[in-house]
Amino acid sequence: MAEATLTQIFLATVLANNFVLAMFLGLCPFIGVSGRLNTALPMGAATSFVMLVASLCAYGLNYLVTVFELEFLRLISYIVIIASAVQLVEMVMKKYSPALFRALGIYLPLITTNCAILGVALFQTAREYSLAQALVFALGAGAGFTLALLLMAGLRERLNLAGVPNVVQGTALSLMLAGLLSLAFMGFAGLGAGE
Amino acid sequence: MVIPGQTPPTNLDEFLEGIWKQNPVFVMVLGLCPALAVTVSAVNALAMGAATTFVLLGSALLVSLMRRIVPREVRIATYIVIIATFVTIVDYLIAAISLELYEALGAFIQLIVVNCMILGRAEAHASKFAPGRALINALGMGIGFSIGLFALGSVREILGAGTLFGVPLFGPDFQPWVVMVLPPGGFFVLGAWLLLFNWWRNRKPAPREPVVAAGEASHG
Amino acid sequence: MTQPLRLELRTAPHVVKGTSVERIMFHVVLALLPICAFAVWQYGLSALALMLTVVATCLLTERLFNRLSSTASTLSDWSATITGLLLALTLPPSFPLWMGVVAGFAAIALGKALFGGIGYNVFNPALVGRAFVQAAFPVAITTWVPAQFPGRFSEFVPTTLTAPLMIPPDITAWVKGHVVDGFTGATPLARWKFENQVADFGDMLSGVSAASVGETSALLVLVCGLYLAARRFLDWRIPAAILGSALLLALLFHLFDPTRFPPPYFVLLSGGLVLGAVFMATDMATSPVTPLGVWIYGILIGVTTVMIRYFGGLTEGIMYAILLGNALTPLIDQVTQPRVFGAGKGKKA
Amino acid sequence: MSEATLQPVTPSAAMIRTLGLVATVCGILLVLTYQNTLEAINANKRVALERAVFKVIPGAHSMKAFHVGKAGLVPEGGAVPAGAVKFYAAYDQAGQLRGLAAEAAAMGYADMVRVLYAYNPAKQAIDGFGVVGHRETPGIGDKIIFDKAFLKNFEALDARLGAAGDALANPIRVVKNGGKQNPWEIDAISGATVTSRAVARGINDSAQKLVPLLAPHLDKLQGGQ
Amino acid sequence: MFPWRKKTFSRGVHPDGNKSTAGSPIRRMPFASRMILPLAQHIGKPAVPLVRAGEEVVRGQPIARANGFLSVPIHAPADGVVESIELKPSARGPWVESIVIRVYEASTQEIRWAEPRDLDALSPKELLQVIQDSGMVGLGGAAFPSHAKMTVPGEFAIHTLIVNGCECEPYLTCDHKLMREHPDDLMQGIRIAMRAIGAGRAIIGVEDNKPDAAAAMRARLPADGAISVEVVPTKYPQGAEKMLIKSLLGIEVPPGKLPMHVGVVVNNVGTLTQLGQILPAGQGLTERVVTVTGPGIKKPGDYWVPIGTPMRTVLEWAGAQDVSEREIILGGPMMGQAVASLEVPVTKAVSGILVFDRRHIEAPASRRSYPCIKCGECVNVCPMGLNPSMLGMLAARREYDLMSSDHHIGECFECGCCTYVCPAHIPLVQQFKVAKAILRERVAAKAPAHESGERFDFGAPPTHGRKPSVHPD
Repeated sequence: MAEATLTQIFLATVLANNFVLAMFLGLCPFIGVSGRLNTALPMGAATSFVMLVASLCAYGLNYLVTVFELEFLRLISYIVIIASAVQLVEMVMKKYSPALFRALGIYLPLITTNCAILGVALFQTAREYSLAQALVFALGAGAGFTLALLLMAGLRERLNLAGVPNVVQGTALSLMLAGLLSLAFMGFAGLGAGE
Repeated sequence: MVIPGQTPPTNLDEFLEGIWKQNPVFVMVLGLCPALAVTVSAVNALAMGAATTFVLLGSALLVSLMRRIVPREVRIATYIVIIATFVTIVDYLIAAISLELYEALGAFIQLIVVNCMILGRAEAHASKFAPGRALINALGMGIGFSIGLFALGSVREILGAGTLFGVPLFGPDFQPWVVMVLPPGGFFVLGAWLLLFNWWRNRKPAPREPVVAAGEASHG
Repeated sequence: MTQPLRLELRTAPHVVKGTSVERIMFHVVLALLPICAFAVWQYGLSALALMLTVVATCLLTERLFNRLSSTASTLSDWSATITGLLLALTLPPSFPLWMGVVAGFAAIALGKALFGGIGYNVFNPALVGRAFVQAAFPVAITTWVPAQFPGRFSEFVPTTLTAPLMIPPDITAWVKGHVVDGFTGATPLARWKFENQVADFGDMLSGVSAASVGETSALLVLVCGLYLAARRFLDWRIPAAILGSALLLALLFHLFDPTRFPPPYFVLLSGGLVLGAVFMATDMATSPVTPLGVWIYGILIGVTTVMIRYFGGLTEGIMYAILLGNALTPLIDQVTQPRVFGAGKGKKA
Repeated sequence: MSEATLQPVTPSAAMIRTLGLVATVCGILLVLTYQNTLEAINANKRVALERAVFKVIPGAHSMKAFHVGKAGLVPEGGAVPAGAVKFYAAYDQAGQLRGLAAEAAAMGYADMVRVLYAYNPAKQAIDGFGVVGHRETPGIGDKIIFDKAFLKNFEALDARLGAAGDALANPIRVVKNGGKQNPWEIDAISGATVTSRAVARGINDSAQKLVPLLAPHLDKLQGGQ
Repeated sequence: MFPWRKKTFSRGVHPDGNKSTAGSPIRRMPFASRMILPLAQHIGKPAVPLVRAGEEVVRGQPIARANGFLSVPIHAPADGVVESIELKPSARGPWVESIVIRVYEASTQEIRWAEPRDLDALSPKELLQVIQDSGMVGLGGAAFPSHAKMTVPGEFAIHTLIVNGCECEPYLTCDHKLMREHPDDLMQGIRIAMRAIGAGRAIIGVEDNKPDAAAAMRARLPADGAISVEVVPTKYPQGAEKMLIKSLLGIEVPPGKLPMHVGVVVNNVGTLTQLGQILPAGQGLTERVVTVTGPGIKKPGDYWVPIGTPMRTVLEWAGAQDVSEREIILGGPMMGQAVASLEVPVTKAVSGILVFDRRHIEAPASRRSYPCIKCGECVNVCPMGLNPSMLGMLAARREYDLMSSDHHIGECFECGCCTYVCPAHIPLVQQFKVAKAILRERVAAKAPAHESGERFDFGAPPTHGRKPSVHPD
């Protein structure tokens, strides 16, 4: 199979195949935490960080699971490692950077059930990415998630001051906005495919 | 959920809860990722619904059986392991039944693990009730989820391809609305369904607040 | 002075400048009319029918949502008319009318009514409609007919009258029968992108090439835009930033590799860059309000357009660039709040 | 969990016991499923692959998978040498080599476009083509699956080895619709240029690697060893 | 340094000047038969009456004394007898305690209660006392007691007195006339103020639409060069203190701070001219120049109007016979106050009386208000660098705390530029006034009124804005 270059992977994951807007991953926090800008950014940052950790762990795990021919344990081990990674990140952060912990702490538990994280692990396995590719993929996924979250939060903050009809308020509005954003992101299709 | 002082819900109530009152897709808006990603056709939607229902039933059974011996400190970890087990099982089953379907659903079968609805059910219901009741409730939830997915998948397939279950509905000259099977279409169709529900709820004289269990609405 | 006293009690200021939303919108409609007229001259009946259909759909949809939300009619503010005209100008002249109806409905419903109507929309409604049909009907929206084909005032392009919900007929043969020499069924942008042919400067200036209804003559669009800018109904900084940044970037690329990247004038004159920059990116409700934000917004759109055109899968990028600019507007506004008088530069007041 | 602090703490032994029990139950369930489905899954995969390969190599009756690298030819299942390329050799009923098939992929409009192509060593040409997976725009990009004019490109697409033997004589490339002049060119689908380009690029990348590596081993493959 | 750069502030608007009254001289208005003198004509504590009903008063006699530091006395505008001390309507609506004087028909212009003195012999501190005794307040419209404004706390060193002769509000010409007709009095007033505040130089800022005023003043400048005249571009609100300081000195007064913080005191030309007139003579403030104009006035012009003259008398004199269905505005059209009753008297704060007739009020009143279309015009014109569009949307949602914390509503001085340009016809200034009033209440509720050492206790200031320091004219 032809190898996708790192740039291609990054660009595609951030823009054309944005995790949230094109792959529907991480929708729950996307809808839930995108209400305000000042929570969107830390959430995005925390998620990106955990994605990177999870990607690294999943790469190692996948290697082990393949070597020992225990493929049927892959999913379980992924989900366990992600949950542990979140815990670990939480503890390390608490110890060495309490300020960061205070900023991100409340979002970390939410991240465990964020399907975007598991998505990173599963997709990098399915696509047989090398370690470098996997890490770039995780970076792109995190950046794409954060970007989508920020855009959404900006729009929703603005719409808080608008005369949105009652019927549309709430999740329906968020979904419609996500649809429009997704429509706009279609413009990135094929970006980086050329050369 | 069960509120002290009220008559305990009958089995029928348990069953109907997930289908109507707490429909995971339309009322609780849970499990969105698979709901939107795989519902490009009615078949995929139903397959995903069935797979999720299977995991719901299996995990409800096991969690309910173990409810007395699982210490609360490790209960979430236990539930996740149990759910992941059933997801792996259903993953292999689908691959064994039809590779085509397996590829159509892709990684989203495995992503059932993080469908918060399932963990939510295990935590809020199965861990508290006997297997029979837990299974009935899980079945209701599963069917409710499947109905939700089907509502999405059928609309997207009809508009996006002019077919339902692969059967052409409008003859060969129908112009498909490609956007419907693309990601924006997923958002729009679910958004439109929610709009419809909102509108329907708003037009009733005394709109009742949707019952949302605290433990389930909090995490995405 | 025995009659009862009737004094007006209003708060200051007691004098106003005298502009109004209706006035601004009306002048935008006026400025669009020459472009529409030119389009009709270029493409004849089909373009006319398309414009009328789309505008009518937009107005009816606006009215429908007025009804649904039990508010007074907002048709008189001209904004739905503008949406309809702009949307029609971005569609190919051969676009089936029924798809035009879909586009018009999507524009008003998804792009405007959803958010509460005029002033509240976060995306340019016309572009929402256009993006929706671009995603829904990718084939029809990339089917082009030659400009100034003979018989355009006496017959419709066959696709125009496609029965609702049906696939438009293949018009390759029809186009061959009406061909103006050398027509390839591709826009100048597509010809450059896939065949590396840069269209003739003069042709592009006069608008004799395949394109959407309203984007054939960049010159005419610019003149109409200048009129609006001169009357101060349009923020000149936005088109200036978009066109300037696009030109500069194109120039850099062209200098870097003239064989691969076309000369800057091509970027300016081809496709809908000028139409988008002048009439769509300037949509007030969806562009930033701060002076610095306006420049950032414009430059972002210009750069994104060129990047999509040069490196993306699409031939044209202005529509998506503007939609993305719209999406970024709240963030841009947030970070470019003007400096409060007397507050130290840099530090937050 | 704030409530945890209010509850009596469970002894560690109980926790470990429970977790052990859960792990055992789950493990048993998993292993059972795995064992019982493995055969069916592998059969499914094989059938699917065969169907795909036989589609691009008509007349084939059986097939084998190989890896070929600088170090030599290794049948599927053996240790894969570094930098090796995977391909399939298809044989007819008589056991004679009908053709070789390999997968190619390149970034298309929305995502990777994955195709399978057949390489005919006798004709030194690509003479079969099928799409494995894509996410291109329906109505435009998916024309690569059924557009007759496009598929005609792959009836005899020149893939001769160059004089040096380390690359194709002429790189496979896409030209604008109706512009095909040489046997190594692919006529793009009008309106789906990006996807057509992806197909050409994918096949070119793959063939540029595969064909030179294959050349020394062709005779070994002939008899269906 | 940059001669090609116009000396002015950023943003602002250019409304039509409508200064049709600029050419004619100031005329005098006769006494009304009854004068009404509210005890609270200035910012700060109301004055305390010194007279009782039935008492005779002569023109110039103090009839109310200052109540504390932030307060000024009131002087009788004419000879007559105190008819009553009672509640009378005020311009803003509520009825306020006022001294009513029935004027003797024989009352003349002669001021009979005065004690001429040698100002040069007084110390700055004594000078400030004399200024307070004269009842002088800022005549530009703010009515902030002048002595308080000129009292400079020890920590500030004032280097410049800025004399505000911009008169940027459309229609108003009273300052213009004073500058042209009484430059000597103005110079005298500037000298007094400079001594009181200890400033070494004074700059008179005049908008470039009043070249005759600038010329008249330049002709009378003292030889020592301490006073200079600078012409600034005509732009609204050039006459706002902070704007004028920026235009003349290039200094921006930081948010929430007074001009004193940058070593500047700003005084209006009208204030200083009258100070120069009455202080050496030892008189009190009994009259002021008022521009009476507008489409509904037959004899528009600038008049010396005795303070306390009822509005009805002024309008009758100026030829507005039919005042029904009109809008009558005290002050300029950008910031002025619409009057609720014709019984309202001219006070020290009234710089102009504008009468718009039916034709002029009908059209704007029927204008339809739209949601904000985010055209950004208000951001382009707000002289304080605020984002009125955002503030307006927040105000509509009653997010007052957010307006204050994130969007600096406290800096708004209600100049009206945003409302002036708004094509959606959103009553932005009105919303901001409400928001500021509510925020003031919230602040007051949070910090109960303990007797603080704060010297500038504004009491309950009228809706003139939180900081009277920034006020056009």
